[in-house]
Amino acid sequence: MEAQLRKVAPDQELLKFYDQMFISREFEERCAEQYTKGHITGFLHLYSGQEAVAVGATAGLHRDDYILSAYREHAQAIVRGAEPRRVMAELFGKATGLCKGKGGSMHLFAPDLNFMGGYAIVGGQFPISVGLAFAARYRGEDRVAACFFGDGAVNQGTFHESLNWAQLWQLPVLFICENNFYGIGTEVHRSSALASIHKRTCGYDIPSEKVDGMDVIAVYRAVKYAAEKVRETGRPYFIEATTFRFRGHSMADPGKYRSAAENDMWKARDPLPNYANRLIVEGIATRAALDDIEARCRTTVDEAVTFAEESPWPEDREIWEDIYV
Amino acid sequence: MEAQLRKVAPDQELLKFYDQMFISREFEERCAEQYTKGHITGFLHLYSGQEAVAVGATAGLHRDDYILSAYREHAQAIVRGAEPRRVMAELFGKATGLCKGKGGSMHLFAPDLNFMGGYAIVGGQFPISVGLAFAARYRGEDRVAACFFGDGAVNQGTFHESLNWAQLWQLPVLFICENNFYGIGTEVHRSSALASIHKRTCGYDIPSEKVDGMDVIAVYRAVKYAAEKVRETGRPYFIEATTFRFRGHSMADPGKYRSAAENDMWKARDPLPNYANRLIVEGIATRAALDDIEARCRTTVDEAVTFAEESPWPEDREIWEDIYV
Amino acid sequence: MSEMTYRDALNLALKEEMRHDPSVVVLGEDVALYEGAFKVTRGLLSEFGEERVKDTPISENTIIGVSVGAAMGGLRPVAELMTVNFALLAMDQIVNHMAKIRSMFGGQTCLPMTIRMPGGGGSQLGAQHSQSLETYFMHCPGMYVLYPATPADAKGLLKSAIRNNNPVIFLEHELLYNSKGEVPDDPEFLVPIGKADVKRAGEQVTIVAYARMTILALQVADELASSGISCEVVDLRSLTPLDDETILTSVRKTGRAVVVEECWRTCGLGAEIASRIHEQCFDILKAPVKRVSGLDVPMPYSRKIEKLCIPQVETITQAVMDVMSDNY
Amino acid sequence: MSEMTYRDALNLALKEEMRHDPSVVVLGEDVALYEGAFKVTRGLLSEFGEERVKDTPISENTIIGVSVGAAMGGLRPVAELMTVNFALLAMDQIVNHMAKIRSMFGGQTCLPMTIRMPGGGGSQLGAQHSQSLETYFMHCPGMYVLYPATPADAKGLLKSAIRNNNPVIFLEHELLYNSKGEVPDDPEFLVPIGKADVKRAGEQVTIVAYARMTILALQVADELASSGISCEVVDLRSLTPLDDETILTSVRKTGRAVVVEECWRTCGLGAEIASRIHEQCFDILKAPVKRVSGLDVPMPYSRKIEKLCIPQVETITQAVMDVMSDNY
Ligand SMILES: Cc1ncc(C[n+]2csc(CCOP(=O)(O)OP(=O)(O)O)c2C)c(N)n1
Ligand SMILES: Cc1ncc(C[n+]2csc(CCOP(=O)(O)OP(=O)(O)O)c2C)c(N)n1
Ligand SMILES: [Mg+2]
Ligand SMILES: [Mg+2]
Repeated sequence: MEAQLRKVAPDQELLKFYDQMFISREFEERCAEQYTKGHITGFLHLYSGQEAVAVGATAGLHRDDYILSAYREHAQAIVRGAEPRRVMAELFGKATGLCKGKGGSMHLFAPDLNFMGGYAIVGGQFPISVGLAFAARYRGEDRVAACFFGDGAVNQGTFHESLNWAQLWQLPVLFICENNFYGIGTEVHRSSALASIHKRTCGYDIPSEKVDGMDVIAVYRAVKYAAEKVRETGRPYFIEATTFRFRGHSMADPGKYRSAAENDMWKARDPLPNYANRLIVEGIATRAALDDIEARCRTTVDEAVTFAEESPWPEDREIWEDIYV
Repeated sequence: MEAQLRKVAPDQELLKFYDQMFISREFEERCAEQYTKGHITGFLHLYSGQEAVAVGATAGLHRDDYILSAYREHAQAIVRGAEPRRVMAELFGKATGLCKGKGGSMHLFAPDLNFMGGYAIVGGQFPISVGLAFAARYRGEDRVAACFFGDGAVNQGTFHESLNWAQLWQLPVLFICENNFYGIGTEVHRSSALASIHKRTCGYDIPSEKVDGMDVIAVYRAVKYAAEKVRETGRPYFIEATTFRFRGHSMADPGKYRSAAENDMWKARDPLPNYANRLIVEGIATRAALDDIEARCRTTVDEAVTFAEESPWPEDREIWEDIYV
Repeated sequence: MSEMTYRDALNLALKEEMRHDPSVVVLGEDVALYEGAFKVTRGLLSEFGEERVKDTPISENTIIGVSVGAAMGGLRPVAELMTVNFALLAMDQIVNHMAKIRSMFGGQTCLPMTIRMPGGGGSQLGAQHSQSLETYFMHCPGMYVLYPATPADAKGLLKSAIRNNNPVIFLEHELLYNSKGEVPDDPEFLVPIGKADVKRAGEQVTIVAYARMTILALQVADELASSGISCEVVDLRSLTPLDDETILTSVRKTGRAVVVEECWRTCGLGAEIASRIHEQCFDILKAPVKRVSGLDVPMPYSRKIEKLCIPQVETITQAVMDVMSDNY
Repeated sequence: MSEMTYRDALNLALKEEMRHDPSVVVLGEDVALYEGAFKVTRGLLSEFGEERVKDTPISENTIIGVSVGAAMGGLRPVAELMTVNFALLAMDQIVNHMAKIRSMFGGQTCLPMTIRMPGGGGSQLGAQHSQSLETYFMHCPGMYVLYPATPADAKGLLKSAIRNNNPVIFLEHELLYNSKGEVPDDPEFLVPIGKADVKRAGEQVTIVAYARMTILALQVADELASSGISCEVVDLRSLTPLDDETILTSVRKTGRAVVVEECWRTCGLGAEIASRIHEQCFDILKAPVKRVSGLDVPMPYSRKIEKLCIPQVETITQAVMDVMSDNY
């Protein structure tokens, strides 16, 4: 049985979830369009379909908690508070981008928001998350380091080394696996001997659970609980959120390895319309109110594109800046 | 209850176990002496105390099965059939050494015996073992790849990657952890979140068991059973053999991090006198027969030292040989 | 001869060698079902089946380690690392193991294996995905390092690599995959390892280059020809072993040299080549060897500034002009 | 001034900096209870406690990654990799992460961290434990690389490294740990990063060296002085940034140079230094720069042949004589 929404969070918060999921989707779809136009280049990995994870999880964390992710991280940055226009400008490679145009789609970073980076080496963020958690504990800060990663990343050596380390040193790391069942074209059971990913923590004595990553409320509650556990015990915790990316791995991938039936099944579980429906059914919002939210999101993203288009390119001398202090 | 020896193996075999354990011990103790004299240089990691593992495990394998190990591998090579004198010559850096003096103590290799190397990078042998198992299966050979490693090695990324891979590809790898409770000066519970090492395979669905590594018969039976399982299922298996090294990590280590009580407790479990006793009690050998074996082993090792001393150094031109085919 | 792309030439080489020798197996992330991130392994799974064309977990160090073991066990593995950047996760198996095993075991085994890796910058992939790591491989003895510039060399070198009994690092440039050229049809067409190729003969200055830099160098040579400057373009093809003879013969003829490298300048392979030339041709050099290099910076994402960090036709041209105007 | 070993000088630097700044933490395999494989961290655990001096699992890539995260989170970690050979397991975190993070995130963070690594050959440890990987670190932009030759430099450079806000690779030579020298007592004694040191002034030929090679070069200079050859010995100390000015000033004075490197010759740092000299001093060079290098081979174990693979006093002497007899 699903919990009643009003028992979970105040209306304000519940609406914010929708707002954040919607802007995430809208942002990604506009990125796709801008990529097709040639305004965004390089690799572009979109998050469409997985919004409930970023939104639910971020809501379950404190603002001081660190967030780290991989290269499919636009939504995570925006939901944490990064301005969509500065994210878009980054994707355009403009000087006004979040990282001055030096990072691009895969390397968003906003330390003022405790968003500690998008990393493009699969598994690279594991030990860095552990290190941030260590620093936090050493300095007596009340912070959890939330480390997002995909199902493909769990077979990297750093996964193992970092889980062992986090538990051994008793560090406040919350591992959040976004299991969208594919690492590029490889389905999880073809890369992992134990395809039920949350069970892989048994070798480290790290408690873990699986949650429906298409349900923002389920993710929110699981992460809130887990982050509290981490804070309380000072030890790591592991969440596997099952989800699906509606697009290919990146813009270069037509996604032929997935069947129409599989896509349809997941499409029917799209976190946005389903959650919208629930908001309406439980009387938290009218359709009109949601339309309003959607319209505002669209405007924000429109403005982000305009901002990115109109922003200046980095100066040539920038290539020598920001390497050494 | 311990099994009666005669139910486990023929007398001949039972005596060979003692012979092999004794020559292993004798060899190592003479290495220590030669190191002190400056005839052996570099790092020297001795196996004294762990003999029951190499001897029991090797007996449990087929001759065609591959064996790989780390840098504490003299006994493993000798028990597999390497001539002690060629091993000693290798340690002396002589041209007659197993690897022409190019490998040294940490890099013994004897492909004719399917002894596929000592490796000095902790964890380096994991993926190589998996690769050998893959080749064997691909070529339709009836071989198991037995991969020996220490308790310290289980926190390397390659451990995780290789266990997952072996199970995923269903390869005949037998993982044998020689848990001597220390990686240099670090006790296992200070390096592993889950100190009961054989339990760490749960994340890969690999069956595992723990065995008393001070009891050659227990190791033999466990490995024999495991190797048969691997052959039967074509899948990996994992054995943790608990044991103890009687010396420091290497000749440079006085081993101050272990208490006298701990050392004494393990010394009392020395696999050699205990097994000798059992052979006598169960009427398989007289003390005199064992004395005979010991004398023969001593002679062999004496001869090995003489051989090594008298052997020529490698020619200077050897530095350019054996790099490319 | 058939015209085909660099990608298709590589693909054909793989197919021919798999047909030729049943001990050749291909493994890597997404090489089978997905047919490779850059589609170099297209059609392999359907022709050779899943015992010979194998998808792997994302475990780079183990991909190489498994290949090492498989080679030691009698196979001829061809591993793909999805890009060269991920070789940094496998340096332990590449440098500590693959390159040393034959030697440290006294020549008792050999490792007939090839590691294919697409690499190079210029596609706005940011610092972690735009590296040119050829020098890392060249610096380490115990393996060969190849890096073709043209479809014909791509095919002929990859076939030689797979047949060779030593470990071979086989680099492919991501921006060359779609480039086209004539490729011999003969399935026994092999390009020898260790032989540079004079891709254009000239008199006044030698440009030493490799991979995509060769293509740019040829363009520069073309353009400068019309200004009356005659450039000889030496395409290294094989970085290890390096073909000193071809390089030095050319420089002894021209008396001037420019080395073009895509990798970082400091301690890049250009310094090695320049040093060899200075050491061997000091007496006849009319000017010091000039290096045109990737800049010593983590690659920025923005295309506006990314291109400043990679040698371009303009920067190479400038270097040639500079070296032509030097006179000692 | 006090006389002490290179090991003790490093140990003192660690202690002083830990006293000086509570955000300095030391981590690595066996650095705490065991006090380090080479005993450089002796006494740290007892003085600073287990929150600041931390033993780690054998997980090199994660040792560096945790240090990166800790540095980003406000600490000043000093990681020890037991030997430089194991850095090959951590190249991903070193090259893909540590060296790039500041730049790829647009300068929004910095990583004040130091990685200490003992290295070098000559102890009969075989191919996997005898490497000199300094060139790998020099080739990658985004971090500093230091390698002291004397106890005083060891102390002063390590202190500078720890205080610096950039990532620093700090190399230590295993065969120098027991070497002795005078070390300033002042706890504010720092050796600047990026400054080479003329360890011996001379007139006729410049020997550029670093770490243990500097010690050999000084011996060579001593011996040759009695044969009337006056050598200037430039000790690099800092490999990144490289102090071009000191090197070039010396060569402009002497007109001849020998570069001594312990690492593999091909694409070793010697080629870089030789190239810079050839490029900048071509007009005044009396002979091409000569390199004395580690041989391009996996290190053999046997001491009889191991020593042939590492520069020795004799080989350096020969190179100096050769360069002195060249005349252009
Ligand atoms: C070390 C490394 N190996 C390979 C790649 C290429 N690569 C990029 S994404 C990816 C798949 C990752 O899958 P997953 O972790 O499930 O994340 P998802 O893309 O599904 O979000 C691969 C193999 C990489 N970036 N880094
Ligand atoms: C990758 C790597 N890291 C560190 C070392 C240094 N080292 C050599 S042995 C050792 C401890 C290994 O312990 P364990 O696996 O338990 O084996 P044991 O020595 O007990 O047989 C360490 C850290 C190494 N050789 N390789
Ligand atoms: Mg996935
Ligand atoms: Mg141990």
